[in-house]
Amino acid sequence: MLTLHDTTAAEFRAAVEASLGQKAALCYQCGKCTAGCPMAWDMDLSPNQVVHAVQLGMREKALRCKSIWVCASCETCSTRCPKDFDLARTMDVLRQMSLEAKMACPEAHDIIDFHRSFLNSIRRHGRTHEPEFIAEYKLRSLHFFQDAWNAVWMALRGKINPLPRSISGKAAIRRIFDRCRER
Amino acid sequence: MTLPNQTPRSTCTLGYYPGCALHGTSKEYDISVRAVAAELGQELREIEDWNCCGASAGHSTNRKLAACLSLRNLALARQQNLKTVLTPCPLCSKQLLSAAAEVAANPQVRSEAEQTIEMSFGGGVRAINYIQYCTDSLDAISSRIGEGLRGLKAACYYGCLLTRPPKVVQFDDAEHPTSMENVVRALKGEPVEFSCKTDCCGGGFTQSHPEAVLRLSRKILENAKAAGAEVIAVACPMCQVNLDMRQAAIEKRYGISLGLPIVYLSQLAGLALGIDRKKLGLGLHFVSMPERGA
Amino acid sequence: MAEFEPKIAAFVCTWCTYAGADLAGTSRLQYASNVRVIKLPCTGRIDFHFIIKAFERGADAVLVSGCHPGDCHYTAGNYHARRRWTVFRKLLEFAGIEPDRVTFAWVSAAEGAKWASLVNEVTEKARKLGPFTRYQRLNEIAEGEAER
Amino acid sequence: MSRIGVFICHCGENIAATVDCPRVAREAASMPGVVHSVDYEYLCSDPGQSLIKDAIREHRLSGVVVASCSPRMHETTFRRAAAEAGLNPFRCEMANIREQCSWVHADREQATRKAVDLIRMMVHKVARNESLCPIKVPVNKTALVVGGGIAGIQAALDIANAGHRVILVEREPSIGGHMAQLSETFPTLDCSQCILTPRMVEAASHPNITLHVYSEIESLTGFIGNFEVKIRNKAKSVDLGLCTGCGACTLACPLAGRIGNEFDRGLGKRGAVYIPFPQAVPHKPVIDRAKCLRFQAAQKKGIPVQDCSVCGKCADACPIAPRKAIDFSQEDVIITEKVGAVVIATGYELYTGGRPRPGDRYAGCGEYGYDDYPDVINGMQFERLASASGPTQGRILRPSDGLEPQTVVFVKCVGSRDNAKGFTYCSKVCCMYTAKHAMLYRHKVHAGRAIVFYMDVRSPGKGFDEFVRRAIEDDDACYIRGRVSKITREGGKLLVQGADTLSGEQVEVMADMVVLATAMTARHDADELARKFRAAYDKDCWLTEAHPKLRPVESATAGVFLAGACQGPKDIPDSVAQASAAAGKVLVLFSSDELQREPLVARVNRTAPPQYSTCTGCFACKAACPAGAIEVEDITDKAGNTVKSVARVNEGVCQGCGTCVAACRSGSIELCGFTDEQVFAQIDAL
Amino acid sequence: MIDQLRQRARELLTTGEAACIIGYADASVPGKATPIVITRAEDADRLVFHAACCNNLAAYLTRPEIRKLGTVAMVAKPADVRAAFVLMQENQVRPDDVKFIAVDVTPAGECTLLAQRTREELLDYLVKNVPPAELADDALKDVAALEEQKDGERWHYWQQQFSRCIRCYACRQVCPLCYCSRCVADKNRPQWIETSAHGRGNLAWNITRAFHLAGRCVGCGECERACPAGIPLMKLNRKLAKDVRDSFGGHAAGYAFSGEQLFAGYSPSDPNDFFE
Repeated sequence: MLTLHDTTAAEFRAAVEASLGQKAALCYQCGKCTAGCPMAWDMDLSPNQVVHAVQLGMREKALRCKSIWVCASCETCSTRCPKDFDLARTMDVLRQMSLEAKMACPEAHDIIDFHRSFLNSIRRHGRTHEPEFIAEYKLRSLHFFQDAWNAVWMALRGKINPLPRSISGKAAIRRIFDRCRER
Repeated sequence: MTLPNQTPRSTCTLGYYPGCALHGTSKEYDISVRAVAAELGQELREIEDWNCCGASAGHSTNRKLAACLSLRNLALARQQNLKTVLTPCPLCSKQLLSAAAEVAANPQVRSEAEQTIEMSFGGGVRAINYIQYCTDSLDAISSRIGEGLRGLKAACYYGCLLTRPPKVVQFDDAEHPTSMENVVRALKGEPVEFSCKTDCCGGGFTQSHPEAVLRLSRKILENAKAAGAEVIAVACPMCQVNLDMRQAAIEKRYGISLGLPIVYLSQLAGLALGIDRKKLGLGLHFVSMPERGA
Repeated sequence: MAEFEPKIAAFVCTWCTYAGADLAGTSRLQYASNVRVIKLPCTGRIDFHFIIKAFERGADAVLVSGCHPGDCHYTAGNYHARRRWTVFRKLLEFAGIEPDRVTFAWVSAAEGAKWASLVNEVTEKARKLGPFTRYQRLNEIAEGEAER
Repeated sequence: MSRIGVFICHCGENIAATVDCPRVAREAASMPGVVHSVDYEYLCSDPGQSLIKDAIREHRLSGVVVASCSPRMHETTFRRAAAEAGLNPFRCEMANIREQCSWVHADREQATRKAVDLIRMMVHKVARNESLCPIKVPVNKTALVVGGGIAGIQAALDIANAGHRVILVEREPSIGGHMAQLSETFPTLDCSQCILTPRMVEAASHPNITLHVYSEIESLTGFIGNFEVKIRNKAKSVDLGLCTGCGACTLACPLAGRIGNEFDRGLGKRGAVYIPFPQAVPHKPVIDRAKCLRFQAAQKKGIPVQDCSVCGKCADACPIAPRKAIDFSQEDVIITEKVGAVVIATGYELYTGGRPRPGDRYAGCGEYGYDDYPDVINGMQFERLASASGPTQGRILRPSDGLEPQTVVFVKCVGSRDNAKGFTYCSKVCCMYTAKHAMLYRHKVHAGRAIVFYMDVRSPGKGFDEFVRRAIEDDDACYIRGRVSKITREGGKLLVQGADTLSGEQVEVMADMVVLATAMTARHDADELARKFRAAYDKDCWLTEAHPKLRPVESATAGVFLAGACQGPKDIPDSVAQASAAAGKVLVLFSSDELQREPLVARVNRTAPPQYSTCTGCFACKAACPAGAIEVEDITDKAGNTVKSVARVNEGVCQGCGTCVAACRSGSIELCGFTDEQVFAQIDAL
Repeated sequence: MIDQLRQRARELLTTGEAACIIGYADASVPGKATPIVITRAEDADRLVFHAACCNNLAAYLTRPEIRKLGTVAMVAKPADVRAAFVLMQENQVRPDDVKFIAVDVTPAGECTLLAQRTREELLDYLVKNVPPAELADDALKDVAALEEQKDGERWHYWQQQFSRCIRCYACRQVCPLCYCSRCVADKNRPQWIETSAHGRGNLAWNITRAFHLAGRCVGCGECERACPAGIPLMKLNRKLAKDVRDSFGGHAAGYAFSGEQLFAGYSPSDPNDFFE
């Protein structure tokens, strides 16, 4: 059951609005975001329901849902929203909160693992290095053989650099990572 | 909507931010962009020591990090006195633009970010995508092409981030863009209307959610095919990879046959300008583009 | 010492700016309380002597505001006013009166928010400039110290 | 020595909450000339007003300052009260300590000090107020009605039937407006034209109504009771006097059936010479010069059209002899009329549903494909399809291939309630006409499916909600709660991507036709028009009423009234009601031969004997006066020869802006109610 | 030259074209000249014209006693002609009531009698040959110099100047365009300008005088010459002349004898940049 008399709901909503820079109340639940969302078929909450969860401060629902991870950041919702509500950005905000709260939806671990591997690669070299982060991703996600052939094919055509090319400013990059991650 | 800056820039040197994809899995995009620039006598100066923009992984999990990574690239460009930076990858360019917008809008965010990246950024750097680049160089291009693409039927596919979010990228009509068609027309190709030109192909989910890619890319491929396209023209490495690398899987999964080459706008421009196919990396696609009778 | 609270005289037209100020009120927009509004039918009525008098009577800044060009209730009063101010403000500046002491603005009946921010802005400018004693005490100060 | 009374209003808590009213009253008591000072709960209330009246009598007050809300709110109220107590109303002034003090300042101390200052300034002013008596000006009892839609027709008829002359101006070739385009009307489903056309005819044939179709307003000058309007009769290229409306020319035109007909919203076709629609009033054709072969040829050659030999089939076909009714050489005519009152009933425009045209005030909903797919139409186009006199004789056939659509999707709120791409407001009528459309469609295509995407259903009004329920319950219209995101073409059909927010599901519909319930918008030139009439308009260019509640049909300019959708989205009954209300206001104005005007006018100060007038006769004032109220007065000596010429103000014409006063170097003109003495006094009290 | 001038004056009086001649005569002080009004042909020989003839004689056109005489002819330097034109524009003199004996001083300093007689001819002459003196580049140098300074410095400068003003109104008296029968400065109830020679009143008066002449001053310099306190009044006049020229399509006063007065009209395209 949804209880609105305590403050936790309001706090969550306020927190989201703070990092979003917009009021959740802007959304009048017309559903245009859901209507146009290319990933809605794979979501547990439809995009407008995600906003609704924020509006009513349903923290659990908003941070544990799969939808925020399935979102492809295609920006269709924000582009067509008649109220200029930035839902795509809201998804970013919720994803970050969800990770920080360790509430990320288990079903979405592949996507999250990929993000992690990808960022780690950048943290190390300043740029991504496919073989490395793909390998790390495969270890995390256990999808060892996915795209094995494609990888070989690409490698043959020199599309995959065997060795990482680090940038000279990689130390700076690492500091950027650390500063941005410290709470 | 009109394009921000219509003045042909082909003569002056242009900043260049290839991004990771163009240095790896999409190197043919890089190759062809450089080839075309060379043909047009346009110097591209790569931002020295640029870093990755963080891509979706960045903004999805840590907006501040994403902003700072892009801000560093901007600051470098400013230091190296590159006012306009050609950024072929739409995701990279969107990240640059939104980072610039964010710090411009909020001085406090800016000072924080500047401390984080240990550099200051006074603004004054503009990222342009590859279609803008072509549009600006149209005169130079059309003056150089003879038969061009000889009426090649191309479906112009923009994907998500070339036109979205409109407030940030401020490029063409978000729902009904036409600038890539104009370029293809100038290359003497024949753009075909199809309704999926701004749909999503699955973007960053190539690895992490292939199911989505299959499902979304299928609609685009089928739609373009039905519209009578011989090739799909793209200006985004992610779109290219999804539509190209996953095409076989899509045909298999849904029992359809497509065989649609997915080529970069830069490659089409190269062909139209009569540059050799090899120099354009046209051999580097899963679905290769057939030679057309010379 | 408490922050200096400037006294500001505003000469506004009934139809646009005064109505806009009312709108700011009905919308409960909060703004600085330093402005004293003198309501006139039209900016065309505003004689440059009003501004001189206001300074003589201790105003630290003056605000002149009316309908946007083309929207004058009397069709052209604001145009006539604008032509006069174009030159008069330069004369004041030439005489050594800081331009920021006199502000001109178009505020329509619908621009309550603009009025609110305008008042704040004018008040801020006046605060920065400090009291206009230089003018107010003209008669007392012997020539020579006129410049304090 | 003046005896001034100061009255401070608490306005309940509105003022008292932030302004210390008793303290203000105490401080006011010590101001120069103040003999009486009190604060009170509600001064505008009856006891409040009596309080003032009694004080005036008891203390023999020579001036009154009421410190309360904005004078724009209650100045008339308190001046009337003062008058009732025998004080000249113009000796009563208001200090605005609510809108411009208590409501905008939180700090009690500051607000209170400001209130005291504002009152002191008014006290100083009032001490110098004079008794003024109202000016009487004659009323010209002819009304101008701009716009020949249902609102204009209604207003014109009401005024004309009361026995007054009406000049009705319509920009199109026929009166009737949007209502003439509608098929049936909600909630009764009676035929729109059946109820409208009789009124159109009545208006056109009414002895008191002068009708100008295909005409526009050039300018309006003057003031209440005494306006002068210039009307441009656009060249119709047809002599309406001779023309019998037989229509032979329209058939003869080589372009007949080749030009999209505005009346049918492009679904029907017309020629270059055309009668807009069968029931048009007047039932006479006009030549569309932008399209006519002859005019175009003449323009290309740069010769006068009468010397051009191209085409001319319409003239050949015209049976009128000896002189043809077709008159190529006709030119625009400007006519001038004197009127006492104006009713603006210029109506609205309908957002097409597509991308914006240059100069439009919105971004438009490109994702719905209105510009790209012929089978995506807007509500007005559906009305034309459903209309028995429409291009399809009332059969619902889709534009692309003329087939009967089996599935029709209706999308509500297209452009309405859309901050991003359209307009923030609700267009008010779409919910009802969409229900009507679904109903009509189901009545005409029994097997058809009507699917309506909605956000809310707004149906307040007599029988309105019942009507919507009927569409849903009896006529099986399928209502889906959600907006549509995009419409694309798949094969011969339209793929509508929507959502059902109640289930959180995406919804896809393969439709044969899509009807967009697009927003009602202000006319594209509404702002320009408003300026011509000195009427105010809001951010969306709807004309604004003098007071949202108490003066709903009056514009900001005295004598100019508003009727119908020019003031905001309205349905037919609302428009008609407002039109009659506006007519009523006009009739009140016409009920007396002269009206009293506030005597706040300019006055050239004249010291007797006149030859010593301080006016130098430079007539800067005359050139500066926007109203043209300054006249030249020659002052003669006994012998009768002119000594000097000085300025004189025509009180009837003067609008009281005071521009002349500031233009006068010798300070020889005063503006009553805003004299230099009064303003200086206010400044002194700063 | 002087003989031609006297000759012209004589014929104007004898033919009755003019009831009187406003001109210059030698003053009691050697080398100085003084205005003179003659009504008899034989007095024409008293007329002189040389470098010392500085007064702007247009000032006399609006004097009641002169008006009484009817049609007048005036010895007019370009500035005087321009002033007369402004007076015509402002309905102060009927164009036909004024005849011109137009004179000019060549760059070489030689006095000449102009052939032009009608106002049309003279207007044409002015437009072609006589650029507005008050707008000459070197004349505007000191204005520019003062504009360069800080507000405080300008304020200080003008206070020192105005503080010397004794409110004798000589500037007003000699100005051909200060023709008001009752100047605002003399208006009480309400008092517009403090009359005592104090800082406030002096500032108010000098600003008023300058602004009332904006777009009208013909730059004859009489005010400054007449000022016993030596206040650089022309600096104010030139400043305004410059601003008017720059703001309103190059307007200069006295180059038209009919049409709308600058500050009685407006243009929708007037400067708007200083409005918020």
